[in-house]
Amino acid sequence: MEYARMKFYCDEARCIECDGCSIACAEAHELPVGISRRKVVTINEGIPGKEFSTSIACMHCTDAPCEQVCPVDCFYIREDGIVLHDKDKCIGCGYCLYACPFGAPQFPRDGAFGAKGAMDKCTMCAGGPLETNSKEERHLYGQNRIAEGKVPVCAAMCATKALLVGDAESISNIYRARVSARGKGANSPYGWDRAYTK
Amino acid sequence: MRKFFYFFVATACLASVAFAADSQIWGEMRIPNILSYGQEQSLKLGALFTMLQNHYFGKIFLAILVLVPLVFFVHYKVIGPKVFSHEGKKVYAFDMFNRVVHQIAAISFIVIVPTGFVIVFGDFFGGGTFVRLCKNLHGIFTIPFAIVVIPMFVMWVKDMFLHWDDIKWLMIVGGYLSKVKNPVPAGKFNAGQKTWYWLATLGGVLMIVTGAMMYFLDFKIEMLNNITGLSQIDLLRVSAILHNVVGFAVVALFFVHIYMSIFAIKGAIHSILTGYKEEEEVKILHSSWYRKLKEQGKV
Amino acid sequence: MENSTTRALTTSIGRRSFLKMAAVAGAFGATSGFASGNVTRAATEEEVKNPFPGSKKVKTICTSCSVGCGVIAEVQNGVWVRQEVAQDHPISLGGHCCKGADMIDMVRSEVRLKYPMVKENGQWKRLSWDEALNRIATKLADLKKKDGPDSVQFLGSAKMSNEQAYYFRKFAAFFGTNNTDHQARI
Amino acid sequence: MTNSLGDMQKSKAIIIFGSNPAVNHPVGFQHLLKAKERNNTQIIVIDPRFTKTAAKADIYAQIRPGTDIPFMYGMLNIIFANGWEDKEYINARIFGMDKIREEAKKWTPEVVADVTGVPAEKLIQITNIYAKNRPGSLIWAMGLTQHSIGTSNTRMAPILQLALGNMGRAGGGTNILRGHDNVQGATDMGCLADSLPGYYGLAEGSWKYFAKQWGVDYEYLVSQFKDASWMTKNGFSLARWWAGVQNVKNDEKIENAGTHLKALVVMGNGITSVAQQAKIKEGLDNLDLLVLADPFVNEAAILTDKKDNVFILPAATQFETSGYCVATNRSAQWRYKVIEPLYESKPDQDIMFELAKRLGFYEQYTKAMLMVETPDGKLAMKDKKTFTWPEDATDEIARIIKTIGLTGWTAERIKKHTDNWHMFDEVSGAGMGPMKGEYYGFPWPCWTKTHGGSPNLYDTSISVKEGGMGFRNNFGLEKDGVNLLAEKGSFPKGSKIETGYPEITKANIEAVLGITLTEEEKAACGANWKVDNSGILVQKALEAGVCPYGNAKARAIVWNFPDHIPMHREPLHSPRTDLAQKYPAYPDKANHFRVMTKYISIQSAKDYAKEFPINMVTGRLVTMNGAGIENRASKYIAALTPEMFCNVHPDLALKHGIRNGDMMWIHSPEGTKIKVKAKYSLTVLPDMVFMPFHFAGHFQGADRTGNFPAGTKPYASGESVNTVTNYGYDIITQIPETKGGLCRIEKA
Repeated sequence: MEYARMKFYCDEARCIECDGCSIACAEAHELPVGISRRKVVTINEGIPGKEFSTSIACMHCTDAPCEQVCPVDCFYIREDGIVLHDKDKCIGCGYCLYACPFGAPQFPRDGAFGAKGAMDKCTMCAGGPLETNSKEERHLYGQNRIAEGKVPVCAAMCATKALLVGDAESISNIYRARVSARGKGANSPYGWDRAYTK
Repeated sequence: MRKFFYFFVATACLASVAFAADSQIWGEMRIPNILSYGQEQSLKLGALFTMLQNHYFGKIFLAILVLVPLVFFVHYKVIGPKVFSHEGKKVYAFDMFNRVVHQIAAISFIVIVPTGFVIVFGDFFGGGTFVRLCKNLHGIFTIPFAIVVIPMFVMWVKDMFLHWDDIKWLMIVGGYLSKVKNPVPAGKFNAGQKTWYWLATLGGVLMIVTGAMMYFLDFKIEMLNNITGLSQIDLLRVSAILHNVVGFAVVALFFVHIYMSIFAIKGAIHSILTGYKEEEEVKILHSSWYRKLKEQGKV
Repeated sequence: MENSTTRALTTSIGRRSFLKMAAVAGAFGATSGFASGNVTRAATEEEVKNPFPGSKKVKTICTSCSVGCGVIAEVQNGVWVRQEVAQDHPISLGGHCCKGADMIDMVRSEVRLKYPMVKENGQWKRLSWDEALNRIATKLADLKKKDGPDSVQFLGSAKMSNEQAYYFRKFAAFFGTNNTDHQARI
Repeated sequence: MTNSLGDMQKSKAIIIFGSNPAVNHPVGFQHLLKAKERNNTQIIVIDPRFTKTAAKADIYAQIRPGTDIPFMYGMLNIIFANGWEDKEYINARIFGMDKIREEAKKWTPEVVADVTGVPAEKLIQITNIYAKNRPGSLIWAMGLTQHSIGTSNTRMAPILQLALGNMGRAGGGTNILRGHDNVQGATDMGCLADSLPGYYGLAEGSWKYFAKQWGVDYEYLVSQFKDASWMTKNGFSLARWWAGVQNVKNDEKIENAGTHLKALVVMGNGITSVAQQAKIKEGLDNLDLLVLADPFVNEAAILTDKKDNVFILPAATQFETSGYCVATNRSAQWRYKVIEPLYESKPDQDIMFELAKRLGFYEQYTKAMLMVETPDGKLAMKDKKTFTWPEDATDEIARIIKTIGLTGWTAERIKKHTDNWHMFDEVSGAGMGPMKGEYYGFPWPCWTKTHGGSPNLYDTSISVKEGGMGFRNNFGLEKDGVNLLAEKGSFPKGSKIETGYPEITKANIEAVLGITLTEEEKAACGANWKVDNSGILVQKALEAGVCPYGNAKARAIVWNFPDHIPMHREPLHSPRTDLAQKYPAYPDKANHFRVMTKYISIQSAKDYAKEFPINMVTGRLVTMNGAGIENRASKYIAALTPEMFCNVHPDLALKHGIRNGDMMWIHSPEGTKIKVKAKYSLTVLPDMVFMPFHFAGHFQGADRTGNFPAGTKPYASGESVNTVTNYGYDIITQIPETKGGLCRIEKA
C-alpha cells in the first residue's frame, strides 16, 4: 500500500506574520507559555522587495535528522511521514535541537539546576504513542486531531491559507498552481530541500 | 581563596539559570540562531553533527569501551603487572591537599564516565527515567570536578611541563612492554601521567564548558559568541561535537589511568590514598625524580 | 494503541520507522479537509473516539475585528472545551489571526473581573450586584435631579451586539441626554 | 465599505490608503492575496510606514502623514490631464466634478512631491497603473480618518473613485475597513452623540418618530431631558468628554445644559486608547461617579487617582450572550451564545435593564420589544407579556430602522444565514441552493423581509430587488440650478423609470412611479419611506424596480461643510511650517460637540517642528485590538508582544544615543511624555517613530498596575501612546488627529 507523506509548507507570498498558526497551536494543545511548537518569523523586515514572513515548526523531514541523532531512540516516524517522539523515553539531552535545521524541538525547563525536561515539538496534531485521544495523550502531546480526521489546527486556522498541510504531492501542486497564477518564478522555499528530500 | 572560588562556581551556576530566562534560543532571535543546513551563514555544523552522531560517536565510544580494556587484558595476561615491594621504604609523594583534590575529581569521574556511557548508549537502556537520571547525575557530578579542576591544575602544573625524559619515556612506552624492571626515565610524573593531567585539566575545562552549554541550552557567554562569530545554535553544535571528541580521549585515558593504578602497577593506588609511594616503584618508574630526591637527601 | 503493539510493528518494518495508525485496519471515512483526499489513514472506532464525548458545536462569530470570521465552539457540559475550525465560513474559510484563534482563551482568562467591586477610600472592595446597581442608580438619579441629565456621560461599545448597542443608545435617550458615544468616534 | 472583502477578488487594482489590512484584518487580507493570484491585481500601498501590507504590495509609496488629499489631487491631476476619467459616468452621476477638476489643476506632480514627499515619478506610475486597471478598489482606514481633515480625506477618496467610474461596480468601491467587530453595527445603531439609531439625526421629527415606535409619548421623552432644545443638540463625544468634567483645567468653553459632567458610565469601551490621556486622567479624577462595565478591569480604573465611587462591574463577553453583529461589509451574522456567563458576570443588556428598573423607566424602555407593525401602518402589541432577548430586540430594530434598509434583518433570517454559512460563495457572497437569491448576512440595504441584501452599494448593473441602486437622494432636487438627480440613462437595471428620481414619499409616489394607490393604502402609509410602518412605499418602489431612497447624483461639492470641496490643510502640528502657512488649519470652532475646539490657534501658536522634529505615527499590532486589554489578558498573546515599544530607525536612534532595547522618552508638544522600549526597525523613516496604541497601565513613566484589584492584572502592560499623541480633532466628526503628530525623543 502506498502511503502519502504528510508535509507542511508555508507560502511566503501569502504569510503575513499574523501569528494565527502559533497561537492556534498553543491554544489547541494548551502548551505552557514559552513553548512555541510553531513560530512565525519575518526576515528583512522593512526592506522593500526582500521582506517575507514564514511559519516554522517541525517539518516532519523524510530523513529526520532528529531521529538520527537521538541517543535514546525516542523518535518514530509514522508511515504517513509524521515524525513523533516518546516523551517517556526522552531524556532532554538536546541533541535533536542541534540536529534540527528548523529549531523545532522545544525544551521546557523543569526540575533543579535549570535542567531541561522532555522535548516537546509539533506533532502535526497527531498526538503521541499513548492511547489515542486519551487524557494522558492530550496532557503530554496535545490534541490528536489526525485521529479525529481533522486537519492540523495551525494550517486549518491560517488566516491567508499560506500554511498548507497534506501529502507532499498535493502541496506541491497547490503551490505550483499559485506560483503560475502569480506569474512569477518560485523562490526557493525555506528549508524545502531538507524537509522534502525523498 | 578557595571560598572565593566556591562562590564563583555557585554564582556561575545560578547566573546560567537566570540567563536562561532571557532565552536566546526561544526568543525573537530564533531564526538567526537556528540556521538551516544550507543557509549561507551556517557553518553546516548541524549536518556535520548529525552525520557524526548518527554514524560515528556511538561506534567510537563502543570501540573504546571494548578495545581499551581488551588491550589491557592482553597486556595483563602476556606481560603482567609490575609488582614492587610494599615492605620497603616509602617516599612521601602527595600531601593532604593533593589527595583531597584528587579524590574529589576521582569520585566525579567515577560517576561522570559511566553515566556518560549510559547516555551514549541510551537506546540500549531504553531511555526514560534511568537514562534521564544518569543524564542529570552526569551534570550534577560535574560540579565537584569543576570546583577542583583549577586547584588541581595549579598544584601540579610545575611538574607537568615537557621534559627530555618524556620523549625517552614515550620511545619505550614507559617500559610497560617488557617484564624487566629497568629504571624508566621520568620525573615525578611520567609522560603518560602528564598527558592525562593536561587532558583532565584543560580537556576537563573544555568538557565542563561544552557540557554546561548543552545542559542549559542558553548558557549565554556573549564573549564566546563574539569571538567565534557563531550563533548560539552553532556554538551548541560545536559543543556537542567537542564534548564527544574530547570525551573519547578522556574516557580512553581514564581507563588507562585506572588500569595503571589498580592492575598494571600492583598497589599503586595506595600512593594517592596515603600519600606514600614505594621507594622501589619510584626508583624504577620515576628514575629521574628518584635521582633528584637522592641528591637532595630526601630518601 | 498500546506501546507493545507498536514495538512489535517496529521490528518488522525497520528499526526506526514504524507506523501507528496505518496498520490498524478498519474502515474510516472522515478524512475530510486535507489538501489531498488520499491521506494515509485508517483507524478503528476506538481510535477516532471523540475526545470530548457528548460535546456540541456552536457556531458563533469572532469578537476581534470587523472581518467577521466564523468560530465554532465545542461545548461539553456547559464548558467551552475547544475552539474548532469554521472551514466553510464564506468570509474567513476557517482562517483566524492570533486574536481569533485565541477567543477561547480570552473567555476563560484567569484575570477576568469576577465580581462587582467598588473603590472606597482608595481600596477595592467586593460587593453584590444588587448593592452595586442600587448605589449607581441612586447616584445617577440624584445627579439627574440636581444637575440635570446632561451631567452624565455614557460611553457604549463597538464590541456590543447590535441589540445591546441599540439599547445603549436608547438608555441614554430615556435618561435624557445626548451625551453618549462609542468607539466609532476614534 | 461599499463592497465586500470577497468582492475584492474581482478588482484589477487595489489602492490602500492609511490602512494595514495584513495586520488589522489578516483574515480579510487573504482575499486581496487571492486577487493577486486570480487577476494579477496590482496592490498599491500608500502609507508613512512600510507595513506588512506594503511588504505584499506591488508598489509602495512612503507618504508624509496628513498629506493624502494632495496625493489624491495629484492623481486626479494626471487622470484629468490624460482624459482617463470616466466622462459619461461623471456626467450622469456626479454633481460638482468641475470644481474638483479646477482644484486638481493646482496639484501638479511636482507640487505633490513637495508636499507629500512622494516622488513625482512614483505618483505618475501609481496613477497610471490605477487608472488603467479597472475596476479598482480603494481601501482606507484610520490612516485617512484620524486627522483634523479626516472628513475631507474620506470625501476625497470617493471622489477619486467616482472620477474613474469605480463606484457601484463589483471589484470597485470605497472599502473602509472598520476596526472593532461590531463598530459598523454600533454606528448603525446610533450609539453616537450626534445621531439616533439608523442615522435618523437629532431633529424633532426623528425624536417624534422614535417616540411613536418606542410606544411612548414624545412629551415623556422631552420630560426626561432638560428641555426639548437639548434633544436636538449633539452630546459630548468619546474624543472630548473630559473637557466637560467639573474642575478640569481647560480654557475651551463648554455648552452642556448649564452643568458639567459629573458621572461617567462606560460599557465595553477602552478609554485608555483615546487621545489626550493626561486630560482623560484629569477628567476621571474629577468625576463624582465612575462606572466601568467590562469583562476585564477597564484600565481607566487603574489610570485614575479617584478614591471613591469607582465601580467596576463584570460584564459578560459576547460569547456569553447572543445577538447579531455587523461585519465591515454591512452584513449581519448571528453570534450564538456559547456558554453561560462565567463567574458573576452579567450580559450588558441585563446591566442596562437593572439600572433602568432602578431609574424608573424599565417599562417604557423595553416596551417596543413587544410591538409589531400591522399592514395598515399601525403599531400593535404582540400577544405575549414578556420579551425574549435578543430576538425581540432584533425585530424591534428591523421594524424601526428603515433609513439604511434593515427591514429584512429579522432574527429568524439572520440566524438562517449563520446556520447555513456553508451555502454561500466566498467571492460574491451569493447564496447557493436553498439560499439562492440572497447574499450572506443580507448586507444592507435589505429593503424587505424577502429582499436578499445588497452586495455592492450604488451598483446600477443589477435590479433593486437583487441589490442594485443608484446614489441616494438626500439633499434636494437641485442646487444652484443644477440637477441633483441622476441624468437620463443612469438607473438601476430593470427600473420602470429610466432617469433620476427623488426619494419616495407619500406625496410623490403616485407621480414618480406612475401608479395610483388605493384609499386604504394611502391611509396606511407614512409620510415617506423612512417612517412608513406599512411598508407600502418600499413595496411599491421595489415592484417598479425603483430604489426607495431615490436615484440622485453623488456630491463632489458638499455645501454644508466648511470646505465645499476637500482642501488640503496641514496637520495642526506640522513638520513643515512653511506649508502650514500656505495650507492653514480651520478657524477654531465653538460648540463642537458641546466644547470649543481649537484649530488655527494651535497650529499658529509656535513653530513646533523646531522643538519636536519627529513625526509620530500610531497603529495596531496584529496581536491586539483596541485598548488591548482582552488580548493582554491572554497569556499566549501577551507572550508575543509582552511590552510597549517604539519602532525607531537605527539612524535616528543612534543620533540620540539610543541602542536597540534601550528605554527612551517620547515628549509631546503638550508637555506629556512616555517611557518606552526602543525597537530598531527599518519600516519607519529616520524622521519618524511608530508606536502601537494597545498598551495601558503605565502613565508618564510610572507603573500604575499596582492599582489592579488582586488577580485581575493582565499579563502585559505598558505606556499608552495616547498620552503623547497631539491635540487635534476633525472639524465634522471630532475624531482625534492621532496620525499626524510630532514628538521629540530622548534616551531614558
